[in-house]
Amino acid sequence: MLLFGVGVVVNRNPVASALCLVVSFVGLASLFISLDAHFLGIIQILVYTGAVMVLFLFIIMLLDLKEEARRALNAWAVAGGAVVALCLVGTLLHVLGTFPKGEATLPPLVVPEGQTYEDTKALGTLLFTEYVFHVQVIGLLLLGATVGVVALSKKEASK
Amino acid sequence: MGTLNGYLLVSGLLFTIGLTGVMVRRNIIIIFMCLELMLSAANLTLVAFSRFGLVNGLPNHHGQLLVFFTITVAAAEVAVGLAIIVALYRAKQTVHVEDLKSLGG
Amino acid sequence: MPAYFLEIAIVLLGLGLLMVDAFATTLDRRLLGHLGIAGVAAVLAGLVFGVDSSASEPLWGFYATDTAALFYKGLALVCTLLVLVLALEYAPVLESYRDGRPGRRGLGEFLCLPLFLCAGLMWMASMTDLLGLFVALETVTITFYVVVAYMRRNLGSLEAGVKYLILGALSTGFLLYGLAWLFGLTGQTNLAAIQTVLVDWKGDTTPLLFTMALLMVGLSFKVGAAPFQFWIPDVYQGAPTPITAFLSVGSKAAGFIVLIRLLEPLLASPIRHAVLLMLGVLAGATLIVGNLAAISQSNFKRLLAYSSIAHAGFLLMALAAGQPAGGVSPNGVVALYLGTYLVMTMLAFAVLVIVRKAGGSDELTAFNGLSQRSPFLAFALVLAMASLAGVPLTAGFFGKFFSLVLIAGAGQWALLTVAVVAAACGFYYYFKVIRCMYWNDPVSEAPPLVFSQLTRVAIILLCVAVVVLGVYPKPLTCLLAP
Amino acid sequence: MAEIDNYHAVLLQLLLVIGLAATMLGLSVLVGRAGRRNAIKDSAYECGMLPIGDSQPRFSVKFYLVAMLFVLFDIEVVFMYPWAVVFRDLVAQNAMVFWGMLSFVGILTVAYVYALKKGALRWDN
Amino acid sequence: MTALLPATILFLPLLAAAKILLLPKPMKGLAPAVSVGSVVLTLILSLVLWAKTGSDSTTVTLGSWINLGDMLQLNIGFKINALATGMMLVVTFIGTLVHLFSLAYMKDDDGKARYFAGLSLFMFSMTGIVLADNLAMMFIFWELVGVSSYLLIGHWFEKNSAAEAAKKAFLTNRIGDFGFMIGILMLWKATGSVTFDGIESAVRGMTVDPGWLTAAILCIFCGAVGKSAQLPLHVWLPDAMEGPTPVSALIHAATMVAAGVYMMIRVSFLLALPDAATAAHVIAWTGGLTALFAALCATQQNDIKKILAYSTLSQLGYMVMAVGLLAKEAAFFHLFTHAFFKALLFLGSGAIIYACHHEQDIWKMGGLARKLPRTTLTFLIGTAALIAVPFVTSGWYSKETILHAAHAHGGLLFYIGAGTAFLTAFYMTRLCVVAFLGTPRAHGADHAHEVPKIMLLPLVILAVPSVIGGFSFFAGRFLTLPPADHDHASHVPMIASLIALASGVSLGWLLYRGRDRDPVRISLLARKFFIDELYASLVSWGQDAVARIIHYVDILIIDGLGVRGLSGLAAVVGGGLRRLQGGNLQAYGFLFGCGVVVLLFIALSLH
Repeated sequence: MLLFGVGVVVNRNPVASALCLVVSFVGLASLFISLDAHFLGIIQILVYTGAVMVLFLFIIMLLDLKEEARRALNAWAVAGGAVVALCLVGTLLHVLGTFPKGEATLPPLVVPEGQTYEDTKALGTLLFTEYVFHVQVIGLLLLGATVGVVALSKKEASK
Repeated sequence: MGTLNGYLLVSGLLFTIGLTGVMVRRNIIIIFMCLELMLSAANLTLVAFSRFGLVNGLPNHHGQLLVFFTITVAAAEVAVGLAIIVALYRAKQTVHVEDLKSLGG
Repeated sequence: MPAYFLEIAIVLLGLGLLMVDAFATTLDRRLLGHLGIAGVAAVLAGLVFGVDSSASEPLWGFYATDTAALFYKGLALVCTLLVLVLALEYAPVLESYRDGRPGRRGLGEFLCLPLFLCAGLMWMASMTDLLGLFVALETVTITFYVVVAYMRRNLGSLEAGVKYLILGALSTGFLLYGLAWLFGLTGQTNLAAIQTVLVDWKGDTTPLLFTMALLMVGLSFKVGAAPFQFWIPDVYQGAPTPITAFLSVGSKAAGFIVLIRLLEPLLASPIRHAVLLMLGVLAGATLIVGNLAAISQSNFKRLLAYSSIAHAGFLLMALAAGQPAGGVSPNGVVALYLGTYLVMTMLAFAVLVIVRKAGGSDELTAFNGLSQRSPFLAFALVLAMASLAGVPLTAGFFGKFFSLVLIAGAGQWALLTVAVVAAACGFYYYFKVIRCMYWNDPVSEAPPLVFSQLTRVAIILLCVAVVVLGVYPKPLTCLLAP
Repeated sequence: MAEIDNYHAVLLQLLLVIGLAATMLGLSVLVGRAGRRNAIKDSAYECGMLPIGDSQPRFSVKFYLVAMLFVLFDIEVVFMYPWAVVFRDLVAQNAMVFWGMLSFVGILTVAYVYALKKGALRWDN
Repeated sequence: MTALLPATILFLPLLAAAKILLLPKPMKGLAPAVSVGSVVLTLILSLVLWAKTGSDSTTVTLGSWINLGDMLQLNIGFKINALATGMMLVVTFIGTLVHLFSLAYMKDDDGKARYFAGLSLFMFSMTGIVLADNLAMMFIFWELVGVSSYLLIGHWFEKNSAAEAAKKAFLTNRIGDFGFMIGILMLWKATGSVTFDGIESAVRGMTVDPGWLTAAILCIFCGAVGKSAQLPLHVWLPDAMEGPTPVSALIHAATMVAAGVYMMIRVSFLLALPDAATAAHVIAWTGGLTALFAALCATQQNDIKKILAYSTLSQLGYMVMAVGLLAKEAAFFHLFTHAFFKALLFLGSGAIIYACHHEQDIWKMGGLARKLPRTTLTFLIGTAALIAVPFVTSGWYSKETILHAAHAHGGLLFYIGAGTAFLTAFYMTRLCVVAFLGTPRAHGADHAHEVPKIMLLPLVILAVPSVIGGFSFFAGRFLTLPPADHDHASHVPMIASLIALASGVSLGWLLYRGRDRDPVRISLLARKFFIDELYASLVSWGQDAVARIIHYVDILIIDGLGVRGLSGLAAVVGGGLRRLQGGNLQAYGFLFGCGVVVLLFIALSLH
């Protein structure tokens, strides 16, 4: 998965980058599922791979973007980016080194007798009781985005 | 790989990869994809933390809900962002960052 | 009336206007603006007179209705009101950069979206859990992407939109990553619960510091603090001017309330000194960058952008003091500062909108000889500039003064020195505008400056507010108590 | 029994799809090596007309506009899965589940009606 | 007494100004009525206030104003005593007459509403200065009178000279006000209070460092120097005559310029401290020199309003001198009488200018005594008061008290005062002889006709206090007269001023009777000692100097470092910030990343 992540960055062809990203997201979803977050894993695939990445590919193909292949990479940017990335990784390793809780291995889930762990149900319950207000905010966000997409893209009839 | 730190490391690396892409690439659409990668990496951190920090023996669903919200928010962001990028492309026939020079100084 | 009715009212207003816009094809879109203004004013009246902040909702642990929340809600409402006034004034410019039939060029949406932004800002003021904060913040940010890029036949606007989009998403990434760590370290999403965990934090503080730095990155971007201020000049310059005003006031205020809310648990934790030091570093860098880079600007919008950075520096400085001094608290000073900042910045943008509409340019040269073309506008802009510079007896004075008092009280002399030098620099570049208006001759055949009666009333009220708050800051000083 | 079993089919299909895609991509690279493009090959043959301008026609707005709107409304549907799962159990004790979803859908309906009225979903014209 | 009455007096004009501004376009015609109504009402209320106060001195508060915790607690308060009520009467009385006069004078002006709004705003701010019980509040109103004066001087802003004069007045006053502000802060630092009562009790109770005290007083005096147009900040007042004449009468002759003197009288308890002797000296000398200097300038001016303006400067010099000589009663007495006769003179000159079709040059007048007999008569009464015709005019009494004080103090100041009195008599005689006698020398004067009654009425009314204002039965009601020390009083001042008067008048008469052109030409005086030119060249020299310094700094940094092979560094220093902000999104992304790294390192190093 990480390799495909790198692939997104190093591929000169946008389509290839996008496909790498798809694979990366699928890998991420499998990690979610390995962490017992089944619902999120599925959503990740449905939304990201199913909708978002399709949109990306759609746009890339529509715009016919192969131009960057002809442009040289900025060596300074690459070098600088690499340095910054290395610094970040170093920092991360340092932080993780001081994080004793991180050594824990996956603890088993404790499910009460006679029940099954259904995370969709648990999340749904939480979502529509405690966080029902947040759902409305998301609704407004989607509304704003819809209006924005239409206003930015729709050509008004010029008659 | 089974430890919390393993997951955190993976997500951190993914995050860094995304950031590097943002810094290095010049195609706005690819930059945007790298940003999505960063958001997903943060999501992985959240899921890992919520799975390892059990509450009554079950994962912490608050964290998972934040992931859920993030995914939806990110999708909306992609829609709006691509709309802007396409509008830019239609006006200027480019999606390369170094062609964006009309502001600055 | 509980406080959350206000947001509901604003959302319903926005939905209603949107539907009117969708169905009434022949209606003059300006009417939408006037309806919006009236509605926001009504909600504002509701906030001032009708809110029962003691009506608490026991189920809602994430929704604060304290004084600060109500104040920032009021700020968002006032800001939206003025932005709508400016948007109406700006409509001809906006429509010239959109296509379609006259009157059907997207003005309707442009007047509705600020209402949704307003609702998002008001929610941000109240949210006290990580999920709520994130969702409200993103609602605002994504809607801002849209309105910044709104003039889609103007390259500047689109470019600003793309830059804001990329850098904004980048900062969102860091913020989310920071939130993830904060959640991971504490296992809580409610800020109050997080605070109780952090107060007795026992282990190594390194992960905590890491988290703090990530959060700072995300929030520094939102409030426009160096070194994450790069987007501000470009985006401010390219965005439609009313939106620039909204960004510089509403977005910044919301950024600060989130910053304050997120810092509260961290300040109670063992890394308090690190948080304060970090704030101090950010404040110092921001002050330097904002003021030095502004000196050589020749574009008025960019000048205001750097001014907004500089003000963020003063605000951060107040927070960096960390402790009350002389009877004023950091959070109170930030609130007071933002209140006065709203008035003076809006005044400057109002004049800019009018000058831009007439002259077609945001450059400083467009203001040449304004004192002869319109003494009224010139006078208003002088007030705004004096206030932004922090001249005594204008609204801008007290914010700066209290920030300096706080930082002196905390004994951070290096930062104090930087701030004083920065304030002195500020005088210079604000004066540059005044010099343009009063000493330079206007361009020959400069077009007449026309503006609506509504805008005139707004400008007069803002002028009065600048003077009155400079002389009688009582309405705002009640926020100061520690 | 873990809930993962519900998703076995999905996973299986996913693996199949990925495998198929990877195989096809890999094969095309392997097989197509001989036909790799180069500048001479890409240019017009002999006296053919040199292509002028972009080979692709100006694309229409409506394609990607619909695609973007699809993404947005797709998210709305995502909210409905957990809702459908918990609705029956929860609605008895807390009517908020019902009203919350109603108002969420209400807001989104406004968005839909708006897009409809603005002609964003029309294919003609 | 409650704060209600003074608060009403204070806010009535503000209400009027706001009302005028908010009147819709078609109702702008109501503006004069609103303004005049408010000022008349204020006059009546001031009389009530004066009657109620008597000789008491009280401080009343309207409410809390600034509450900065431990640092400063300040109320909106009024300190009401005989001084304040007397000043209020002067301001409102003359204000009323000027409003009436303006009704006719500004009848055909397009910006009438703006003008009356400005007048009302001025009345509000002036009332604030008079009633304020603390320096901070006074300072605010001080600034506000500055603004209203700016607006009124620049009323005809289309006229370039008016706009320039307004700007000059504003900027010059800012210099003084800056000093004033510093002075207030110094006093606050020294005494912990900014109220008059608080400061007074504080300085009584403890000793303030003499140097600090002197500096504070002189800084505060800076404010008075600016507002009362004393040397060297006097340059704005003559130019301020570009404003409408009634404004000159009200603001730049009778009331606002006297605010500086009034303020110094309010804080005169500071001057009385033994440690403040040096400061008092400086003040007295500033006043004396201004008096002499302005009188000299006045002798060679040709514009009737400029002559009066310099005469105002000179009389203000007298008052400031009296303050410096610790004769605050004398100073206020002269302020009181001067307000009446100078307002009379200015309104009279306004009437003359109006009658002569806006002609201001006295050499283009002549023979006006026959054309405008009534105006002439009132103007002569004012002149008599100004040159202090003995026993029958108000000016005589008040000027006598100042000369007495100067004489009692001894030294050169007395002679300066007497010399100024001589010059005053001389230039006023010159003015009257040239303008009123002889034959009309220009078309405007030839066709002059008597002014309308509404303009004449204020003149007649003002003539009365110009005459009787100095008699103790009248003045004594309104203010504390200087202690009449008849036993020890020397007759020297009286004799000196009689001689000055007689010689001045006769010299003027002899020189100017029947002349068509000025027989004396002293360009040094006509050009006002070249001070304007000096300032202009100073300012431009200063700008050059700053430019040169910047240039050298540039050379020093850019070239200096370049020579040492560090040009790369210099380039970063010079254009660095701007270059970073080059508009390249990728660069921003990269810098963002760098910022993240820096922040992370700082954070983790704080471990």
